[in-house]
Amino acid sequence: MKNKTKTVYEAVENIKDGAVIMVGGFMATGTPEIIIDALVKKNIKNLTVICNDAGVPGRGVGKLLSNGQINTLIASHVGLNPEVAQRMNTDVEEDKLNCILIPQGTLAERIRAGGSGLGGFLTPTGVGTIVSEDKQVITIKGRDYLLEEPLRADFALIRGSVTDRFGNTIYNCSTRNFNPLMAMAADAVIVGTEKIVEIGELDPNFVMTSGIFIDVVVGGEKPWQI
Amino acid sequence: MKNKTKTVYEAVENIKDGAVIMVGGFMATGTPEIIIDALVKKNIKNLTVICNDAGVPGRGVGKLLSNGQINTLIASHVGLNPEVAQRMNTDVEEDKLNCILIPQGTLAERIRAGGSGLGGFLTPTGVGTIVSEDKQVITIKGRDYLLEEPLRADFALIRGSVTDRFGNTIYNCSTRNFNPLMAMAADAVIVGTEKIVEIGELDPNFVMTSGIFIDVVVGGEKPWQI
Amino acid sequence: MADIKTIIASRVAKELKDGDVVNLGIGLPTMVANYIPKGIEVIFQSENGFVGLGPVPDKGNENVDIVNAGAQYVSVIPGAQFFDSATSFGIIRGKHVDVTILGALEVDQKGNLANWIIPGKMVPGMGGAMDLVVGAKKVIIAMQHTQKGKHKILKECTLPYTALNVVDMIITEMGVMEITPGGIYLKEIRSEFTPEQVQAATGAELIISSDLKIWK
Amino acid sequence: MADIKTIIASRVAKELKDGDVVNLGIGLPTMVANYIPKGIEVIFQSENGFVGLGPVPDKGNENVDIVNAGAQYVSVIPGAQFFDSATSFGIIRGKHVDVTILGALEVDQKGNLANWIIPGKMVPGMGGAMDLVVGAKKVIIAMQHTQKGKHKILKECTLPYTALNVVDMIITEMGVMEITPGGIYLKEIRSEFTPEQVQAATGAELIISSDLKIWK
Repeated sequence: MKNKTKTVYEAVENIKDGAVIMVGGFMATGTPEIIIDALVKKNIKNLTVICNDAGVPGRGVGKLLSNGQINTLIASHVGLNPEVAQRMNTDVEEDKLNCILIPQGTLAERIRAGGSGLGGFLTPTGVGTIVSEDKQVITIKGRDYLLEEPLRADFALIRGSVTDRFGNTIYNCSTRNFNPLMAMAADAVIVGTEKIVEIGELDPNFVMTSGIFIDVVVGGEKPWQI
Repeated sequence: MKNKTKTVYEAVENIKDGAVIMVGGFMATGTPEIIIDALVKKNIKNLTVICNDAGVPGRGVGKLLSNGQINTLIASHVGLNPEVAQRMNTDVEEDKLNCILIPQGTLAERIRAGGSGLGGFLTPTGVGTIVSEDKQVITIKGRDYLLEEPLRADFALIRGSVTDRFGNTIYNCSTRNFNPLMAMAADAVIVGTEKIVEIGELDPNFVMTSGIFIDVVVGGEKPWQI
Repeated sequence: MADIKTIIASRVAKELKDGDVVNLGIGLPTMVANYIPKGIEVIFQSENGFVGLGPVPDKGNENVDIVNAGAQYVSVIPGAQFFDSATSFGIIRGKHVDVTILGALEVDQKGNLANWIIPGKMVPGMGGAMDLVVGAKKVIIAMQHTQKGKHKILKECTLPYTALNVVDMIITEMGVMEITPGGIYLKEIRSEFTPEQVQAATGAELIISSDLKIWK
Repeated sequence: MADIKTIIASRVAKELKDGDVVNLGIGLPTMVANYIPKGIEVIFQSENGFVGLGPVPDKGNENVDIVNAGAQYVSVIPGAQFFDSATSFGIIRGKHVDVTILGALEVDQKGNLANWIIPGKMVPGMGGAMDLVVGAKKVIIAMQHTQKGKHKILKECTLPYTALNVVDMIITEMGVMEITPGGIYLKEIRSEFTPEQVQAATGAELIISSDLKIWK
């Protein structure tokens, strides 16, 4: 199997202005900081970012937001990053953030559907709420469900704890969250990882994301310093 | 966390005539033989069995079939067990098997939906074929999909390789298949396992089925003897 | 005297049964974990990806890879399991969580809940709340009875809904209420209050139990 | 001379590109693994739950927990991963399999496929075939050109469909055909046969390439 390790600058080479990017992590736990840093340095603009949340100022997706690189944010919760509200309400038209909120379970399942070739799914979540606006309601055995469609991206940036050179990845503890789902739902997938090992070192029973989904492996992720 | 270990006879105590039972395994690899054996001994009848296939004569679900205990079989492939065709075509009315065939990916996803509170999902699989009969076709972005509904059971019989006393389970290699899906999709779940360990012995990163889904743990599964 | 949050959290904890899988919302609900009755074992689910959530570790002993849904460093107990977000919400929507405990901006007599948005003012997002209240077997709202004197328990919610017909029970510093098809049933009252006081603090008509228990 | 199955399997193998993720059907398609060209690395997916399928182990060295979709004992190569059936078919439907190679009872000029049932006669079930042909990026049918002289490549399938408009290529002992919007395009012919012989063995009109390659 191929060695996919590259430098972080090679890894982000093809990501351009206007790209749709999924970023793993939950409040930045499980977000690949080195890849985010490379995007900040590259300073590409008008990104659509799909992430559970807006990270924290100075951490995760929060860095892209602070740097004015995000045009549209698709997330489930943005309350812990005060910059989101500022940017949603700014009068400066070019700084204005378009924020689309999706229930967390629906967001996860839409990404899974996008990676799994499903045309959508029926969820009871959001029935009778704002979330149901413009959505088809389908009744199965007397219960109403919303028809939710799949979500895909041009790129997925995910964070591994241990990754082999082919891209097979293991996530430690609660860093897993959206990472394995996003790894299947984008045209190109870059994993930033803490530890790179040789192909064959990982037990195939315990690999959480197969290298078949991964395009580039970048080392150098560090545990977050409290 | 509770110790859920029981004898196999206690485990199957509540399974009665007419029960709907999911059985893990793929051509019997990953099927809990000791639980099947207990059901054969108990000789309950008119079972609806949901399993990927019909096992093999003398192995897995094949034993229940040979013993005339299955009334309806819901599976994706039955060609490797010749008894299925015999029982489907028998003239003895009471021996007649009702066999419902479902594409394997759709079967897996329907069970997952049943365990995950989804009302259904849209799959491209089966469009334009016999499988689409009586099913709603929904067009998303110009592509046709079948609306498939969730599948649940009264009992799920699954097979673990290593299980702690609470029910946390790890499956070895290709024994995993339908087991983790079925563990979430039945009212009562019994795991037959090769090795029972104490709670806390399994690494929470690598547990594949949480004990929260498991009602009874039974030890004594043996590797299949070739 | 204990503060109001402690009073509410400790009363909520009494609703939990041995073996329950429980999800706690951010804030007051998180405190419920500190008051689980002796002899009762409860397993906490954290929607960001695990069951078997344990106590907050001492400073300096944090595992930075283990955070709860409020982004606090936490720990796991023996027998825990980590999983991805799709599995986590499969567990939640699939009725594998016995009880979810969360706060509310408003609850109404039909069990409708509003707790995620104040249009034009506060738009934090719904996070996992919409899935949790739709999926959990039992939904308990743990909150102060009023917001600076303003009613939060109403005939009909005025804020955008989180979900319809989902709330089973409301526990406040004044009492314990159940949502029934007939309306809000006051089951238990704290000894400091009279039924009239609770009714006055409530924006919907209460059905007062003929067997009203006093909560001391 | 090599037998017909070997001829077909070794020709199919030449269609695989370095790095392809490939799923092989039971029977003849399984043999393709034996003829992967030097310098080409292919990763095999087994729909019962893994990528990185390796060779059949020697007798006595079987791991009874590793079987392929035909229930044979197999092995895995370094870099493999095991997963559950929902993930496996997520991989398949989600276009993560580059090529699926399988047999057919009938294929027609629209790329429709029938390979899972002969009503009243053989009802083995579709297994994973319906998902595989709908989900894989490329579908190659590897089969003998006729069934005891009876046409299998047709204007229109007579047996119940496995899927519609899915077949990209048909490889038989006579030649290599592509399904195009205009019909079946004979791209390559085995040196033993003339275009007229291939046409006679085919139940649909072939478009003969003006640049017909000879396959030796």
